[in-house]
Amino acid sequence: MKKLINKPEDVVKEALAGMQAAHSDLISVDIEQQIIVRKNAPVQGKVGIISGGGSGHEPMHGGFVGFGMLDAACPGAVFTSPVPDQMLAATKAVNGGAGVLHIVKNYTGDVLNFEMAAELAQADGIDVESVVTNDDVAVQDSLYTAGRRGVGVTVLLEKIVGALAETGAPLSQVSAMARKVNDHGRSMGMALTSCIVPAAGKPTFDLGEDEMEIGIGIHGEPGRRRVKLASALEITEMLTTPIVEDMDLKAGESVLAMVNGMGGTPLIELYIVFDALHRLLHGKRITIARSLVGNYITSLEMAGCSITLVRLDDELMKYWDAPVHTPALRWGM
Amino acid sequence: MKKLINKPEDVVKEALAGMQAAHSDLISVDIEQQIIVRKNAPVQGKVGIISGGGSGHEPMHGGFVGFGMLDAACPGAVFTSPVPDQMLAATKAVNGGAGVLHIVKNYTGDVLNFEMAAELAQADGIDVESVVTNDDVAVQDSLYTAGRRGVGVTVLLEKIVGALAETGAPLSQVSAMARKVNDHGRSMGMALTSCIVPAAGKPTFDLGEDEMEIGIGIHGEPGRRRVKLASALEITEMLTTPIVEDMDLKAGESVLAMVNGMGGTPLIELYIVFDALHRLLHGKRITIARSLVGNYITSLEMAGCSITLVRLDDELMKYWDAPVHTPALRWGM
Amino acid sequence: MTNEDIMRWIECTADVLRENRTYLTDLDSAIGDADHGINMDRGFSAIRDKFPTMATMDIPTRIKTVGSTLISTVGGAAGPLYGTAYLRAAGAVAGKQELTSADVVAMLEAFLGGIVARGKAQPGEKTMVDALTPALNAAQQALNDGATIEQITDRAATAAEEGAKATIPLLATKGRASYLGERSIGHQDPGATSSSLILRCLAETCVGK
Amino acid sequence: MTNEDIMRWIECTADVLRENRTYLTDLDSAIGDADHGINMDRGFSAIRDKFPTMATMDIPTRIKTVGSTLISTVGGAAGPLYGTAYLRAAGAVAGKQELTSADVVAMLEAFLGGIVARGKAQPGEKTMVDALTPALNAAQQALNDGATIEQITDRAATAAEEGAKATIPLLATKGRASYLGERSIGHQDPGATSSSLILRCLAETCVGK
Ligand SMILES: Nc1ncnc2c1ncn2[C@@H]1O[C@H](COP(=O)(O)OP(=O)(O)O)[C@@H](O)[C@H]1O
Ligand SMILES: Nc1ncnc2c1ncn2[C@@H]1O[C@H](COP(=O)(O)OP(=O)(O)O)[C@@H](O)[C@H]1O
Ligand SMILES: [Mg+2]
Ligand SMILES: [Mg+2]
Ligand SMILES: [Mg+2]
Ligand SMILES: [Mg+2]
Repeated sequence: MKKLINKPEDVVKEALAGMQAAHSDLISVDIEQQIIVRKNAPVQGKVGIISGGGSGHEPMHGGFVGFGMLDAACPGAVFTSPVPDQMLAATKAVNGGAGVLHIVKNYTGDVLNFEMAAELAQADGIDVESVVTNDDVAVQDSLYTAGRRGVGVTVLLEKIVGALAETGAPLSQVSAMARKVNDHGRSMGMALTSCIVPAAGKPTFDLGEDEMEIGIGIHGEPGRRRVKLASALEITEMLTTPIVEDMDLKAGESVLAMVNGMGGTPLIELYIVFDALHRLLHGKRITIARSLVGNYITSLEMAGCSITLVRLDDELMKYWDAPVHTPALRWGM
Repeated sequence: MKKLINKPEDVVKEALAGMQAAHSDLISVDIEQQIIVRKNAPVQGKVGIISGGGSGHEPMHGGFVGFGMLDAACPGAVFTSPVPDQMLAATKAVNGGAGVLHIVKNYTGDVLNFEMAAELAQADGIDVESVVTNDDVAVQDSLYTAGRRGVGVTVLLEKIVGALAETGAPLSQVSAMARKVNDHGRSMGMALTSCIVPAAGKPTFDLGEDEMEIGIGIHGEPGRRRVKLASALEITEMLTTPIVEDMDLKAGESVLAMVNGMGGTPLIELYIVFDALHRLLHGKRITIARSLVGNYITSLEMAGCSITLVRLDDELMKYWDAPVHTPALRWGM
Repeated sequence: MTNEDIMRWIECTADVLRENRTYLTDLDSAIGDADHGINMDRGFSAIRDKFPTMATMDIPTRIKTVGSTLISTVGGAAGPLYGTAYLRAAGAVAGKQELTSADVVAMLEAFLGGIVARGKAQPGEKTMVDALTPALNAAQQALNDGATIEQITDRAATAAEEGAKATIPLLATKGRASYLGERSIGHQDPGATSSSLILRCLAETCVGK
Repeated sequence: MTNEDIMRWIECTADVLRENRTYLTDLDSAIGDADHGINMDRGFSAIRDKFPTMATMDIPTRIKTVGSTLISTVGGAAGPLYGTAYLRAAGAVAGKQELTSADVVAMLEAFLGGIVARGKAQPGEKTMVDALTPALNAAQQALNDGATIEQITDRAATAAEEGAKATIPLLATKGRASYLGERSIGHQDPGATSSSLILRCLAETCVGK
């Protein structure tokens, strides 16, 4: 296992200490409890927004704590959802009297732990609403299964909803906006390589030199199918077509597009995929009105990428463009 | 070779097309000539600043074109310095009457090509000064050799010098500032893995599962020595000690610190290195007053990191903090 | 079962999950995210740290401590599921100083009930439920047949082990493995496996009773 | 050498550098950045594209076109170095319709002179200069000895090949290989090798002259 780490069991805490040291102007990190809180929390009268999930997806979520996005993030062990204690402490820390929104990615562990935390917080008299993201079109949605995973849309949703919360909008409106963004967005990902969970010490799966996995999530898990390596154009097509079809995107519509790296893929390749995506959507007369290209929701050192599209209207565009100031996303201030 | 690319020979041009599509608000890309120019260039009365080098180091340099940083960047083939034609065209495109600064990383190819370009531009009546960065302490400096390589300091220098140029400072002052930043900064890097030049199709070097290279540059070349894999703390120490000694950093001083990923290393590991660096410098009573943690000057998909320190004074801090708006660095606007 | 037996069951579970840390993680690599063994070991290591303070606790408090510690330290799907299971198990033996055979079966029923209440999985979805459901059935059958507590827990553990094995051909529809669709077939479920290990510890604690 | 010979030399060089693209890149992998073969092939491919327009050029213009195309398309260290070499070589044969033995040696001298003027390398620094310096010496010696143009260019090429081989034990102090310090020892310099290939083409063009 080749990693810039000390002991596997110290990975999360030391990375948190590094975040604290690098971004002490923006965040306060409780390294013991594993909670990253916005510096000036709680903001009185503002809905508090928290999210959380396993570590290994950096910059998500800790990198999105700050003005115009999250009020707190709860990182769990690598690829393991955090525990209710963290979420409860974070909820209390960011409650400015206007209630707290939990943004939960749809994985059994995340959902169950956030569910317990929300129950505990409500028992403490805090108004909590939860929104579960489930944008991964690689997974068939069904009432009888765990349903679709929450992936890339989570990042874009946290930005948009965070901007709305800064306006002082009430919890019901903030959570409605979160559901809207989730409904408006879809994602799909692929892997060129596996990744190594530090405590496991070996790759989660083996992949031949000429193979790739299509339809992966963000936990180093194998995808829906293993296929022969293909060109960036073909891969972009494999990821984008199911998204466009599921969203029923029509000529003339505008989207916010994210080409996201899984952690081990260099930016030069992500721009090649963005070029392919741009050409493909251009051919369908779909406009990329806003975009993000980079590593935003990762799977440790996995090589690969995911594509996320969110159908834009004026309202979403306005909150997307609003100022944000976090370790990983910053504009307008 | 597992990469998100189409044909190896199209890598640079397609990545440029992707950059153009993603950042058309900030930059204009001449894909044929391979030049990335700031949208509103030339800015009348402002010193134009251009840089360039091989591709494969993204976001450097193209990602640093915009307000408060570069006016143009010339990307060459992967790991190959650009040609004088590109640099000359870029120089002409950004000359707003106040002359043009060439920021050149100290590699024979970069130096020779920029030298030819500067001669051609001067022959055309454009005032050109060149500053060569050479901050890599892994390489012994000497009058009789190619000298030290230009690496991480280049990024920080482009930001600081770009901010000064926005104030309308004359060319002599802008180039003096570039020399000052170069004198104030040092870097060193290491690799956990090699990388694959797309046109070569195989790793530049082979490295055992328990080995690493110390003292690498940014072109996938082997380093000064090959040693057994070590912990993040030990690695940080191996990179930082030579820098601190070469700079003769003393207790009580302040630095701008960059922990830079080589392209394939995830952010969680870079924060662990930053934590180690922070603890190490804290022990020497050296303050990290400003910092950057992320992928800024990369070597394709190489796993590894580099550390750069720049001794800060009020002047450098002021220009570091000044607003910048480029694809890869943005704050204050 | 005495209060000491309960403590030995918990100690055995902590040891066995540590021994099977890699095995459970490998199972989770195939159809999950390679952390189930790490998660369970983290939780039971935290419980091990509490052994000194647990020394003076009664049966329900001991079991409740296991549950709340799992909830606070495991995370993932397994944390809330097993945490709720132990909490409900503790509730089922409230006030008891010693457990009869019927108490142990009632505890098992509550344990499974907690997992179903949290996770909403049916038998056949390739989860812990597929080990615990046949285990509870076997235990209830054995109790009705007048078997000893040793026999009851042994049959429950054996049924759990068979149930875990029987998850191999199943298509997962709950948990992370469900994302794999058809590719989840052919692999044993890690959670069902850890459930069978927990029950085997219970049986070993009851040997000779 | 006639104007047609010069064209055949250039064509041969383009072919040979393409054939040795991987070999030169492999040499550059060991002590550089794995691009020398790719760079040279990119440059001479651009020259190949100009063959139709070069058909009507005279000797100096043809050689000058090679130089300026290399400068415009190769980049890296090799682009300006070889570009300047060819430009100076063209200057050395200005006005000539055909090259005598002495002209060819003068051209070689200017070629090397261009590389030294640009790169400031001394012999023994593990660069192109270590192939071209012995080549020039051998050519001058052969010219003084009254050898044929075939012999002159053959001896120059042989000396260049030996010079390239002799870079193996050298410690690099110029170019990218110098960053490796002691580790540069034991590897053949890619630029010296491409220089020897260019001179072998020259010799092959002069076979029978
Ligand atoms: N809804 C559910 N009901 C019962 N058990 C479940 C459910 N979802 C998942 N599981 C169990 O949890 C196990 C995985 O636990 P673990 O790997 O620790 O959590 P995670 O999936 O969050 O990484 C699965 O093997 C399965 O047995
Ligand atoms: N100062 C110099 N003088 C002469 N030749 C040099 C000098 N520096 C480098 N070279 C030659 O250039 C070759 C490398 O060329 P190439 O790989 O194309 O460029 P780069 O080093 O920029 O990648 C070296 O093998 C060496 O022979
Ligand atoms: Mg997990
Ligand atoms: Mg090069
Ligand atoms: Mg798991
Ligand atoms: Mg090279």
